[in-house]
Amino acid sequence: MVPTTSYLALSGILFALGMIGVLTRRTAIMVFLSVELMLNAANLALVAFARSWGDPTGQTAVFIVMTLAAAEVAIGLAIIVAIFRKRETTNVDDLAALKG
Amino acid sequence: MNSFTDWLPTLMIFLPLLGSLLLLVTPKTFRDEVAGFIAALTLGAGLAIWRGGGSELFRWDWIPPLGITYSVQLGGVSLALALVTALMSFIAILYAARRIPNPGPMLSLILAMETGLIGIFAAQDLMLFYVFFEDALIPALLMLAMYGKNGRMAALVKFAAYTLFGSLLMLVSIIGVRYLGGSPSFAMTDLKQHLVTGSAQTWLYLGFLTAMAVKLPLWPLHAWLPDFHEQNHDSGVPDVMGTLYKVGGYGIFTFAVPLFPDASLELRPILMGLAAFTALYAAWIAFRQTNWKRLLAYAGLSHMGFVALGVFSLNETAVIGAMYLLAFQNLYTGALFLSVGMLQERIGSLETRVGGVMTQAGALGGLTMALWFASIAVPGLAGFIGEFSILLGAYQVSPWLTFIAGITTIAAAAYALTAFQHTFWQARPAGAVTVRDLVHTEWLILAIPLGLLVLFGVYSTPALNLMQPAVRAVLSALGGN
Amino acid sequence: MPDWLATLLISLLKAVLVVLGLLTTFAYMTLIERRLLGRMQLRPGPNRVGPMGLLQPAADAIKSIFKEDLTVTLADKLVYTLAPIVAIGMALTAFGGLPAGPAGSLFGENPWVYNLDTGILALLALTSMGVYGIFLGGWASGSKYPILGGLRSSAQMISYELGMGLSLLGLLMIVGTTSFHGIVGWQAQNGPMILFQSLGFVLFLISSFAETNRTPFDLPEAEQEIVAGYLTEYSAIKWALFQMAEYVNMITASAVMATLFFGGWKGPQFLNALIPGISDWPLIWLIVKIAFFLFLFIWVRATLPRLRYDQLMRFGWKLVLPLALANTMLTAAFLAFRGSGGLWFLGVLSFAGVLALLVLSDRVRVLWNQPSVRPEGDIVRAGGD
Amino acid sequence: MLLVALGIGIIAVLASALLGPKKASRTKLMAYESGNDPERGGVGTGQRFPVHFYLVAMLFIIFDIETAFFYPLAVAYQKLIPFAFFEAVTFVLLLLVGYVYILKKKVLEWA
Amino acid sequence: MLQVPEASLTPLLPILLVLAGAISSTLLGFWLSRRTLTFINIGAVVASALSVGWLWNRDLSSFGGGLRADHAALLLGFVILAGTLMTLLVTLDTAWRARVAFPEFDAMLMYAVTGCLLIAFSGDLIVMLIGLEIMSLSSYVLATLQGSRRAEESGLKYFLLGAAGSAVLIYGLAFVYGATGSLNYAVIAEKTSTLNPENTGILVGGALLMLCGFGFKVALAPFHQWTPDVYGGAPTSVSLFLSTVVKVAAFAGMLRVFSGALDNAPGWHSVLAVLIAATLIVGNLAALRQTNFKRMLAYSAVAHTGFLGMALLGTPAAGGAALGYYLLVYTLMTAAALAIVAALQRSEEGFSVTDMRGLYYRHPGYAVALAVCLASLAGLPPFAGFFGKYLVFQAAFQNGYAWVSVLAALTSVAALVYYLRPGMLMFMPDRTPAREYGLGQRAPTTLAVALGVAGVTVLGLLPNLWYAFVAHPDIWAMLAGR
Repeated sequence: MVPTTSYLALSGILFALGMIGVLTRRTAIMVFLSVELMLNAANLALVAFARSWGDPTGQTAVFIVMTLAAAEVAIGLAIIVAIFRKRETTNVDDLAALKG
Repeated sequence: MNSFTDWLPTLMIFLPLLGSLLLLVTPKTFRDEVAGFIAALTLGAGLAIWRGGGSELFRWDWIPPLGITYSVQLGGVSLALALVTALMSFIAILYAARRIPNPGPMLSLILAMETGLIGIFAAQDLMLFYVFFEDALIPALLMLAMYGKNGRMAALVKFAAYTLFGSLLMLVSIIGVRYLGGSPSFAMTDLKQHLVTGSAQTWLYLGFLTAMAVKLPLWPLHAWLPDFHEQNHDSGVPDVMGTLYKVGGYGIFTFAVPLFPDASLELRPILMGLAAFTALYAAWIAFRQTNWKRLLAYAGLSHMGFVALGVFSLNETAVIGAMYLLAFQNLYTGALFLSVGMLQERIGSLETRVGGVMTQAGALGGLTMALWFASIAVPGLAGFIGEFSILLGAYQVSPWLTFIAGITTIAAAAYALTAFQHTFWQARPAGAVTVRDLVHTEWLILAIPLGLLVLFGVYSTPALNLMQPAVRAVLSALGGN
Repeated sequence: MPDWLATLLISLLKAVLVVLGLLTTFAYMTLIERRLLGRMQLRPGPNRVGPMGLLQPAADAIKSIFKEDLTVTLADKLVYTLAPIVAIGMALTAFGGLPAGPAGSLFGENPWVYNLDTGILALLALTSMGVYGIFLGGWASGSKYPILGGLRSSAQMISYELGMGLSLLGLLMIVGTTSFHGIVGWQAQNGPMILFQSLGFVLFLISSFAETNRTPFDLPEAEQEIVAGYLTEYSAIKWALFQMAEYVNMITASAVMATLFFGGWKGPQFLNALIPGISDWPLIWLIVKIAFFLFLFIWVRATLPRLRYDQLMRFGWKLVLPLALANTMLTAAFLAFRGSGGLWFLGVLSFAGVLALLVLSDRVRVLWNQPSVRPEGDIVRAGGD
Repeated sequence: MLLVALGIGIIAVLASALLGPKKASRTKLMAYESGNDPERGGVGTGQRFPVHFYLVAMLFIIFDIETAFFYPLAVAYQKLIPFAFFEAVTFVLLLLVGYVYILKKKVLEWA
Repeated sequence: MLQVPEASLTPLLPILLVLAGAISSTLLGFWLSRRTLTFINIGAVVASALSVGWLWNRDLSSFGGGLRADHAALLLGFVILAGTLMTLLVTLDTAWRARVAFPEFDAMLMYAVTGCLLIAFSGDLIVMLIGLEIMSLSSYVLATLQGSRRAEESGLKYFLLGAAGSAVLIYGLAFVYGATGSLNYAVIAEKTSTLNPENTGILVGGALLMLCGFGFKVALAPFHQWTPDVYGGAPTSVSLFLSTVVKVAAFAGMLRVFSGALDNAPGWHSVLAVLIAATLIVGNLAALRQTNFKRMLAYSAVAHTGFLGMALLGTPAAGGAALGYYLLVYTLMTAAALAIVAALQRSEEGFSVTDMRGLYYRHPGYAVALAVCLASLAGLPPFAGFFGKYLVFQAAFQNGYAWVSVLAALTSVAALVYYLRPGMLMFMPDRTPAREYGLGQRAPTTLAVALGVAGVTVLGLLPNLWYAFVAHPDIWAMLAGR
């Protein structure tokens, strides 16, 4: 039986990767994917904790989080597509209409 | 507790505010009359209180969960100052009504500000004091904004920033005073029971002092004053209110000293030094001014230096003198501002270098000169009693500083007389406009303050009787000295 | 030899067995299909290679291996190669969870490769992974038609996946477990599920046709519209792998239907009266049922014309999805309020539903047959075709 | 199982890669476009897909999640009667709101 | 283990009413005009506010404590509803000009409000999370809905940062769960006091992560970068909504989680103090440089985040009361100010500060109202903003964060300056032609503004009208439930 800590380590790595992605990637899609990665890291942690405490609350939480992730995907894609169809870029740096 | 006299202070405070709101709906035709009437009524209420020998403490729990009370009392010093405020507001309204083209907003602002000022003097609760303190600010700002000159924005920002900087620190220390002292409420009566002790007191005192030093004003924090006066409307009406708004001395006397006795004793030398320096420095600057308003501003600053000196010295005579001076300098400084306004109306400039006005407008010149004499503390006028007793008292505390301050009186004579002489005597430049002399209300506007100055200059007992017990009460808390 | 190693090896062995079995089935499936179609269309069909063309599949296999394997210049090499592997991998894996007989009936081993409590979920998950194969394949080909084909087929598959998933809910409510064994066991006691969930079954059947891209839903390969869809740029073995995946999916679908609705690997119970224990013979029953469904697939292919794309989508979204939901709620309501009554009445209701659909088919058709609005301007054209 | 399955695929691909002939030519490696030279399209060249596919994808996500929610309820259903029934009804009703909305929005019209 | 949860819907009444409004505008939008829908929604909001009043003092809870209609929830809910009402009133006038006048707008608005209320009523991290996400997702849509270039960009920025924020928050949530083994506030609260070291470590980590996540939502520096762009880029009525209702809800969440569940968890107080200090400095100083009034308000919203956050530094009793009071006041004054901007602006950029010169002589009513709002925002008595500031200063001061109070005092001098400039410009007479939308003065907006100004003034003169409700200490002692 794999100890909880290793799960946590993994989820920590995932989260870190996601964070780095959010901070460094410039195209909206990639940032977005990194966010999803972070969410999954959170899910992993939740499941691991749920197992170590041996109660299902954590798993239900995962369920909810998955839903949230899906909803975020839907809305995020909608926004990104909307922008992408207007102009060819989704590079965050190119969105310069609001500087000041 | 429900007798009419207990309500008088409240009435006196809020009557002007009601008036100013009333003015918003009154038709233009008799707006001036309404304003004057309200102001007169307020003054009447004040006099009624005086006849009743001051009012009892009126207390009502305003915000129980916060321990903020509405407790007001007009008696002693506060009553004197309130009376002067009411009077000067009345006079300001008189002049504004005839001088300013569309006086509507100005009149209501004057009244609104009067509420704030009287409130400041009447408040016996720190939070209440703070509230009124800030209330008075808003009309002052609006006057400057609506009637000021081109450079007003800078002046506004300076003025407001200085005031707020001080008062917010004061707010923090007000909170501190209550919670470190563990008082149930912000009412002075409670706070005096639970004094903060130790070094905390000093810090709180400093916080409090910043606000008051801005409003005194005291030397490093005075920079807003000249701009404020210079940018205000030429008629000098806002300046009158501005002068009345210099409540720092009073604040320190009524709140700071009783609440921070040790700290005020501890810091006394430094503060007296600052005060004396302010007095001298201001006089020196005033000497080099060529603009009447700036001149008056610095003159006022110099007087405030005196007041501060008196208050900080914590000596009975000096404090009484300080309060006396504080009250009456409002009269003559205000009146002088108005006279400058009249001058400007006639010759269209605030220069102190136009000559020969005296030849054509004798009355204006004469009255102005008399007021100047009051300002430079010529014996027989109210100013003298104030300054003299300040010096007298302060001398017992620290002779040297007193000596420095003493020099100021001479400097004052210098700047006042030169400026006056340049403007009123000397040769009239060729082709200058002819100057009308005073006309109907203007006489009153200048004569009433002068009359009072003379009256209290020679027969100062009633005022002294009014102030002495209050001052004694405050200072006794310090164990005298 | 430690027994974890033993179990590992054994399951590996079984896996290989299953895979080989599936592949042979696929190989001959192609042959059988072509022959049957030939018969149905009054033509011989392939009969050259070997007796009755029995060696045809081998020939095909060898050819497809030795054929040149093109990779279009614009293609994304890695994904292009990966796509068919994913497709076939998922297809094969999906099958492994299905039990083919009672525990220990396969030479003392269990006739299934892996056994999950969440069998159905796993199966659905794996089959839907197949979409990746198709979409990636289309996308990576770096050419127009494959992309369109890939998009279309993925859109189609995900759309019908909903119907598929929802149509099983009623069944799950009745059985109360998602493990195939549980379901098979339940059916052994209470009779095959088709009796109670005929509506669900119909929906599932339709959905699985769409899922496996078979006629009448074989839009991805609609030659006259988009050449060979996502397969356009594929050749040789990769192409063959896709084909393989499709057929394996068919087999799996048949097996699933057999397991979920027709009692799985158990035979009909009443036969036990004649020959005791016949219904527990391993493999036989499952294979029979699978064969039947495969025949059904072919039969339908020979019978029905292909839908238009917009009709297909509307059919999925406007008919299958709501019906599946309705079926679910029907079952739910029944279970909630049946009191102590048996399930047979639910069966009647459900069957009545099917009949109603058939009777009202003309009314129902308008839902999906024609677009209910004329496209005004910016309404996006179907699938870019 | 998964290993084996994937193994098969990989082996097959490798086999053909080894055994199959390699006679590439430009035309042969050109994307199929009924014989014309291919224009832009395909990987990375930013070909636009009809937005309808995005819509389908999003709808799928939403409804699939809903299915995912329904499965546990279905499995536990008989233990939670009648509470579960009302749960299901509420759930489906809320779902129908969305369904009706997309229906009226003509999202489901592939015309 | 499968026990049927007790699902009484009574405590959810306010939420359900709002949700009904949302659904109705989703569906009826195909048949009714958007204006009618807005009126329906206004009705729903008012009804929900009434139901809040009805639930008062009943202290119901549902779903095993997952949803609790206790006093705190009701108070916060009332604030949220007030903000919503003003938003709806404003949109009645400005939605057309902002090109967002379609049913989805109202629907999304109401969904967002549903989420906000869920947060306020949450008794459990999951419910809080759901509410938070409903709120955020709808707000992303709201910010984008206009379809203009600016709106879309602001929407994208908002979405990306917000999503990242939620991710961090959820990760923190996972850790809190890991440390305490429960998601229920009450259980967490009781567990936090008795923890073994490594669990404490996990808890602190989780708390800090959640702090960052909430930091994104309420725009605490350094997580505030999206705020000015979004508030500045979205349609003004939306900015109004985001900067009042959404922020209130986010603070409600923080109040529940930090002052409630994690109150005796170590570590986060000091970090929060630092964040707040940063926010105060950044927000105020940045606002000083703004030339566009709308952007300035955006930055002032950031600055106010700092002030509001100070309440969380206080003890739950003092801090909760302070926050409860300040949030309402903040909503009223910000909403009123932005309502005036929305009414008078020519384009969605709002107008520059210099354009406001002489406003008093063109729109005396709005000018005076705006002046009142600005004075209140600047914290000048006798307007309610002053007591709000006072309360939070006091809360922080009492709990030993005097330095934050002093810093706040100093920064609010800067604040005064940037509120003062427009406030005074309005009263400076000028001869140049008007630069704002002439026909802006419409009844509903005026009503909203009147609400705001009246509220600010009355609450300033008699704070007890509202403070008496929020001041009760044991309201906030039971934030986490028992």
